[in-house]
Amino acid sequence: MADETRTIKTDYLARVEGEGGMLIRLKGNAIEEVKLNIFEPPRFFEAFLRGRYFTEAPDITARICGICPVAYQTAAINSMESICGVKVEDQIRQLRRLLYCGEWIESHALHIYMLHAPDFLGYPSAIEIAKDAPEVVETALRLKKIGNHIMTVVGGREIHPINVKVGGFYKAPSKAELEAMVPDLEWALETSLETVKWANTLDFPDFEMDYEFAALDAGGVYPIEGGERFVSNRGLDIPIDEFYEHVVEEHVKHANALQGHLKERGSFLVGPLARYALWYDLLSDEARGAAEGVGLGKVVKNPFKSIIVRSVELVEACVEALRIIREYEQPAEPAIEVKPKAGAACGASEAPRGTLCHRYEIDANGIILDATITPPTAQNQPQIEADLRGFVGQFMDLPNEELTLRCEQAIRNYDPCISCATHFLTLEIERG
Amino acid sequence: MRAVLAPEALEAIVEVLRRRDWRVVAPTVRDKAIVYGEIASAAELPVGWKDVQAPGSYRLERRGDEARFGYAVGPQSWKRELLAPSVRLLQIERANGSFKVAKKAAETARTAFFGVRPCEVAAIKIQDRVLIGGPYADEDYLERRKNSFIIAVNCGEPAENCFCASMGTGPKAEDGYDLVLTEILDGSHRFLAEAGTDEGAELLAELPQQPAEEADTAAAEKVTDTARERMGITLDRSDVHELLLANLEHERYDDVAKRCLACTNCTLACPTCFCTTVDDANDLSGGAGERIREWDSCFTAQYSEMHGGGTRRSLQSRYRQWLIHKLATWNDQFDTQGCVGCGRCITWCPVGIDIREEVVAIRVTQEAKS
Amino acid sequence: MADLPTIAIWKFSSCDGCQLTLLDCEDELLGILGRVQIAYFPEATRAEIEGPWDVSLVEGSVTTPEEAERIKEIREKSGLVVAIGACATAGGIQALRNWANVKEFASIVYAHPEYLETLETSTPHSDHIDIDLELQGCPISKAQLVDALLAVLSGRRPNVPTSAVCVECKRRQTPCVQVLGTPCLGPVTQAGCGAICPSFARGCYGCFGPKETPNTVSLAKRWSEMGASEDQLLRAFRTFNGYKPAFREESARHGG
Amino acid sequence: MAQTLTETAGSLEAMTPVPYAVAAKRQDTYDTWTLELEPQNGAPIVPGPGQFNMLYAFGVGEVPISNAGHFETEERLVHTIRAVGAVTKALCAAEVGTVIGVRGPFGNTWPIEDAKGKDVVIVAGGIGLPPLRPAIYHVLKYREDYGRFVLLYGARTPSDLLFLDEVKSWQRDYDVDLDLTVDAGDTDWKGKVGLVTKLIPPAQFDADDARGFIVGPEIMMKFVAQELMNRDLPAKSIYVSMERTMRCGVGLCGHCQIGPTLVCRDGAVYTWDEVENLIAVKEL
Ligand SMILES: Cc1cc2nc3c(=O)[nH]c(=O)nc-3n(C[C@H](O)[C@H](O)[C@H](O)COP(=O)(O)OP(=O)(O)OC[C@H]3O[C@@H](n4cnc5c(N)ncnc54)[C@H](O)[C@@H]3O)c2cc1C
Ligand code: SF4
Ligand code: SF4
Ligand code: SF4
Repeated sequence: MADETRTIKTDYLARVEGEGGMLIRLKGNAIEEVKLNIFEPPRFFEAFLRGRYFTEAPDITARICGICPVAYQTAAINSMESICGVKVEDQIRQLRRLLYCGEWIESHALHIYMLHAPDFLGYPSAIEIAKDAPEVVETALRLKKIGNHIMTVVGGREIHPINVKVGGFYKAPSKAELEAMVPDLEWALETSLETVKWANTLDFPDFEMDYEFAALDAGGVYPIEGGERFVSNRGLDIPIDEFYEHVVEEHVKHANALQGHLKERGSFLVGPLARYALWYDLLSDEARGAAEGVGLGKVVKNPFKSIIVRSVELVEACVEALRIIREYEQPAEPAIEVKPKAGAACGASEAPRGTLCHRYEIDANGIILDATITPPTAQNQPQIEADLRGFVGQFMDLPNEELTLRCEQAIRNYDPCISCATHFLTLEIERG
Repeated sequence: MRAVLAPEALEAIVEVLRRRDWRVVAPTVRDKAIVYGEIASAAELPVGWKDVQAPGSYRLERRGDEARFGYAVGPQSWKRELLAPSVRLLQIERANGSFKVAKKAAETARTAFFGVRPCEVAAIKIQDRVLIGGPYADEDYLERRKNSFIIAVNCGEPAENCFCASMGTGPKAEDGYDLVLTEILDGSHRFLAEAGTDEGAELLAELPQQPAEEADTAAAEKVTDTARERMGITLDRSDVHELLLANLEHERYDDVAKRCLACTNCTLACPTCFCTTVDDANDLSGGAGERIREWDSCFTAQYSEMHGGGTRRSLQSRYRQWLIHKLATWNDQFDTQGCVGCGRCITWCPVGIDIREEVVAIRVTQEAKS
Repeated sequence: MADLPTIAIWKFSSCDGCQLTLLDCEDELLGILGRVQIAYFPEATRAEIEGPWDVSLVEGSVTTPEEAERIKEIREKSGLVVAIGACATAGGIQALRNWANVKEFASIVYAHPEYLETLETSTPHSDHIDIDLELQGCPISKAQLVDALLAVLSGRRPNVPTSAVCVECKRRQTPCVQVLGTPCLGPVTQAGCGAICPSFARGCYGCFGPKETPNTVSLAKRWSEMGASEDQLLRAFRTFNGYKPAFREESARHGG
Repeated sequence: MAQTLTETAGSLEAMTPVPYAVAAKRQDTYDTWTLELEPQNGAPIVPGPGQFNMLYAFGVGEVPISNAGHFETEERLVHTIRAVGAVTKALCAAEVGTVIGVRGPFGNTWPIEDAKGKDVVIVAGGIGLPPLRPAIYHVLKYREDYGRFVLLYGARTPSDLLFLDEVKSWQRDYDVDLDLTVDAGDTDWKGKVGLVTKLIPPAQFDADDARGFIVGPEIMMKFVAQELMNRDLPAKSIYVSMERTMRCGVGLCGHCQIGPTLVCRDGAVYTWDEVENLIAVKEL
């Protein structure tokens, strides 16, 4: 037994977005190799963004990921508006946040109930859950639909919304259109509160990691549609423009994605666990109350419990959506005109999976000269591998099949978005 | 019955109609254009707006007065209320080995069309002829039509692309309405109102009014006369039937095919074009089917598709189908003209193709030949 | 259960948005699951049923040697192959590489391009195999997807219009934005989305790809008259469906 | 105004399919089936010769199909359908007992009364025979009222020829000048090979006093009509049945226009003189 070589392997990870696999090689009790393979083919977004017009970035980068297009659109817009030196009025910003809440609701509901829950409940997928407990899937679908509906009303459609532009929106929804969503959102809020309780009843392996949590600092509100600084619990606190001076990326052989590290300390974690740990105090009363209600604590270090944290964020997104609708006044103009200005800047937003950073350089005619995009999954990838190492080290005794499942689950904890992960870049970093 | 109304009386029209459970649909400004929509008050009319139209172009501008109807026709027509863009014709359910057909519940909302232009009144009459005047009638259209009330407004301000005078359909409505208004802006802003039906007279009787003097009638007459003169005759329809049928393979169709996008806008904006398609669909359980009827257009390839290929594949043939139908074969088919000269197909063509110019181009070579 | 037709959902180079469309059919999903067996759908399930499959939905374009092989296998083992989305039917946004040097592209993005295995081009599946049905769109329309599945299951012809976006624009009674002054690709773009962009006061940007017989030359001429530059025209036609012949040819007319 | 509208309006019933059950079914060729349909409730539709019905396959769609049976006595509707697309495939796949929807009868008829006392020349191509069958039945039933009866039938291949046994029995029992041909024969085919137009020059009929009925692809009808005219049969005496896409069948949807005419309402039967110039125009 001692020197026997075991391979824990999943060729094609299911219930994650994009194409990846996992390989863990053990020799006796020693871990020889842990790899999150990313074979999602590269699509070269950063390369073909060069030469495009700056206003096209939100529409083009949306196509990096069908699950979190709003995250891409918003990060691109934040960057472009920063370069061109414009600040949109609060009403527009709130509308963006509302759109983004829609994406959070959709994405979190999908992940909690349909991608992650099957692991805990012992099913291959929500399809099988639907046979035994259709109400669970129906709840998920209804929540998802409400999130999608927000994106449709504000953004035009749920996948690759069309209404988002540098400077604002093409058309601002009327107050009545938004108010029509209130009853659904109230239901969604109730249901998210239940979701937190339900998630808390799941069975979690006893496993904790000591993470460096990183997320945007949105200046007094829970970070969603943007933030001026990038901060961590270990003292990272930088303006977003300095993102690439601290996050370095490496191209490893087993991944068509680049892995992000903090220059200072190595792997770090972005996403719900990080946002929650850093900004717990900024959560709404409802969301905090829900967390307290299940005794969640202010910091969650067990990645398997991310499903509870995601549920808390689901509550937060519903509360925020309702608040924004309540306070909404249709802006006189849906957008301000943005004239291109030569320059470069970073822009970021909090995708459901974590901080997403874009950096563009454009010329005076608005032509993109350079683009760099760092999605959350790329930042988390080294941490996912670290989790796997830690997890396998602790649960080595499990039979192969169960260990494989558990390792897959450990990856799904992150709701990794592999399509996203395959696009980001290095050029500047190497230079820097 | 005839009377003079002050501009404020328009509010009374809306009030009375709504009190009697009519849904009032009227021109109103939305999305930078004058569209037709339900209104709750006459204040929602495009007060003081005019439209500046050119082939493929439409802009709203302020007029500088308080005219309620100081614009011509916009992107929509009353077809949207009568021959609705999409209608579920049938709901079909399987029932023990057979099936049951439930017709769509007929539209019951009684709708008053407030602000129907003479060319549009003419267009409705044409669609009546086509859709309910033959041996078979379109039930949905008939229901909606029965539930409609028409308040026409004669034209004083034709747009650049209007040619109703050429087509004999305007700028003054002769019949086909319940009530007709003429807006008079010569110093004292007022409306001459004339009832066309008993229902129209009933409505008029309820409105605050002054008796119509001869001067009012003359002023109203002048409004439409001036409009007619301004338009002139830009499409000679006397011989257009023969002209087009004698030139089915005219080279002008090659020329227009270079410009035409086959986008269908002209046909769908046109108040008389009536082509529809049906889609049969079924549901997930396999137990129910439905039949949806939607606006269609002779400009699409699928319109004329048969198994093994389409009848009209080239853009030439599609434009020709439309042109000859509008101005010639419509008369053969329905014994009524197909075009009312509203100009929508010209304004709302994204590349500004002008039906009048195409006819002229064909006519020119014809004249050269003969 | 065993008799239900099997459906496999395949991913190639893509953003996953089109397969997500299936999960976004919230009202219909459970109904669909009652009519078919999901044989392969990694985005949603670990479970797998071996081929042959009655229907394969393929998302994404072909950008690697492995993908070029895999689609042939899928074709062999599938009754019907339905290509979904702009990537699968036109090469997608990533087909922008087809006008560039891929090695250069790779070196812009990756420190070690030699680790990558990628083709010079991003191509639609129809360049590799026979396709039974194409649903255009970036992303595809939910309604079209459900309709197509139902049609396939019941032997009906899918209601996929090949006409212009304008048809839907007019049916929903949106005043034409192009006539109001905003350039719009609707007249050359295939219907299916429901004419979303014009209803948001925005010109269509062609995400559903070319319609049948698209007169791009005439539309481009009109855009120029409206003030569009050659660059703008090139980019307009060379985006999500830029590699579809009609758009490809038009973009070439404006340089590049 | 509303009242006057109701008074002038035409029939409203034409748009609702009536359920008919498949009472019998026969496969005619590899891709063609004949269905006999019985009404599920109410009196049966009795279409005239040359008329068509709109047949609806549940949840799949609706298509125009000609009446192919006896039209006077028959209780059942008879339709012969070639499976070419989704709806025709679904109809052809309908088993005995399956209920399908029927609207009709629509369109005009072959001028069988007008042809009385005259020679009748019928020329059919492939699936063009069924729409002519009601007219054929009529002439056969009242055989003595008509002069010569020439039936010329061609198909692409021998396996495309419909109702061959029945056709031959007509020849045997009713004094029909029958001539058959196929575009391409096979080893078993002993008959003529070539286009159906070739059968016209030798046919025996009195051009001054004859009626010609033709059904087939448009191009075939064109050449056949030409040949008949070459035999001095006037264009006014030649009848053809036209085919266009149809959605409603009753002149409301616009699809079946050919220039000045609507096929569903004014046809499908036309004199050659009415359509010759229209067909001559490409893509009209
Ligand atoms: C008056 C008339 C009588 C007919 N009689 C017969 C007959 O007796 N037997 C027979 O087998 N066929 C007949 N046809 C042809 C038959 O209607 C078509 O084969 C059928 O419509 C094809 O539909 P599909 O859905 O099977 O094929 P698809 O190719 O899937 O049809 C596509 C669509 O195009 C339309 N379409 C396609 N081809 C035609 C066509 N030729 N005519 C009209 N619409 C078409 C259909 O409405 C359908 O929705 C007749 C056609 C007409 C107009
Ligand atoms: S053809 Fe043109 S001008 Fe004539 S009625 Fe139609 S849209 Fe108006
Ligand atoms: S807005 Fe665009 S899609 Fe709509 S009708 Fe105009 S050109 Fe066509
Ligand atoms: S209008 Fe055009 S760009 Fe917009 S969603 Fe539709 S097809 Fe796509």
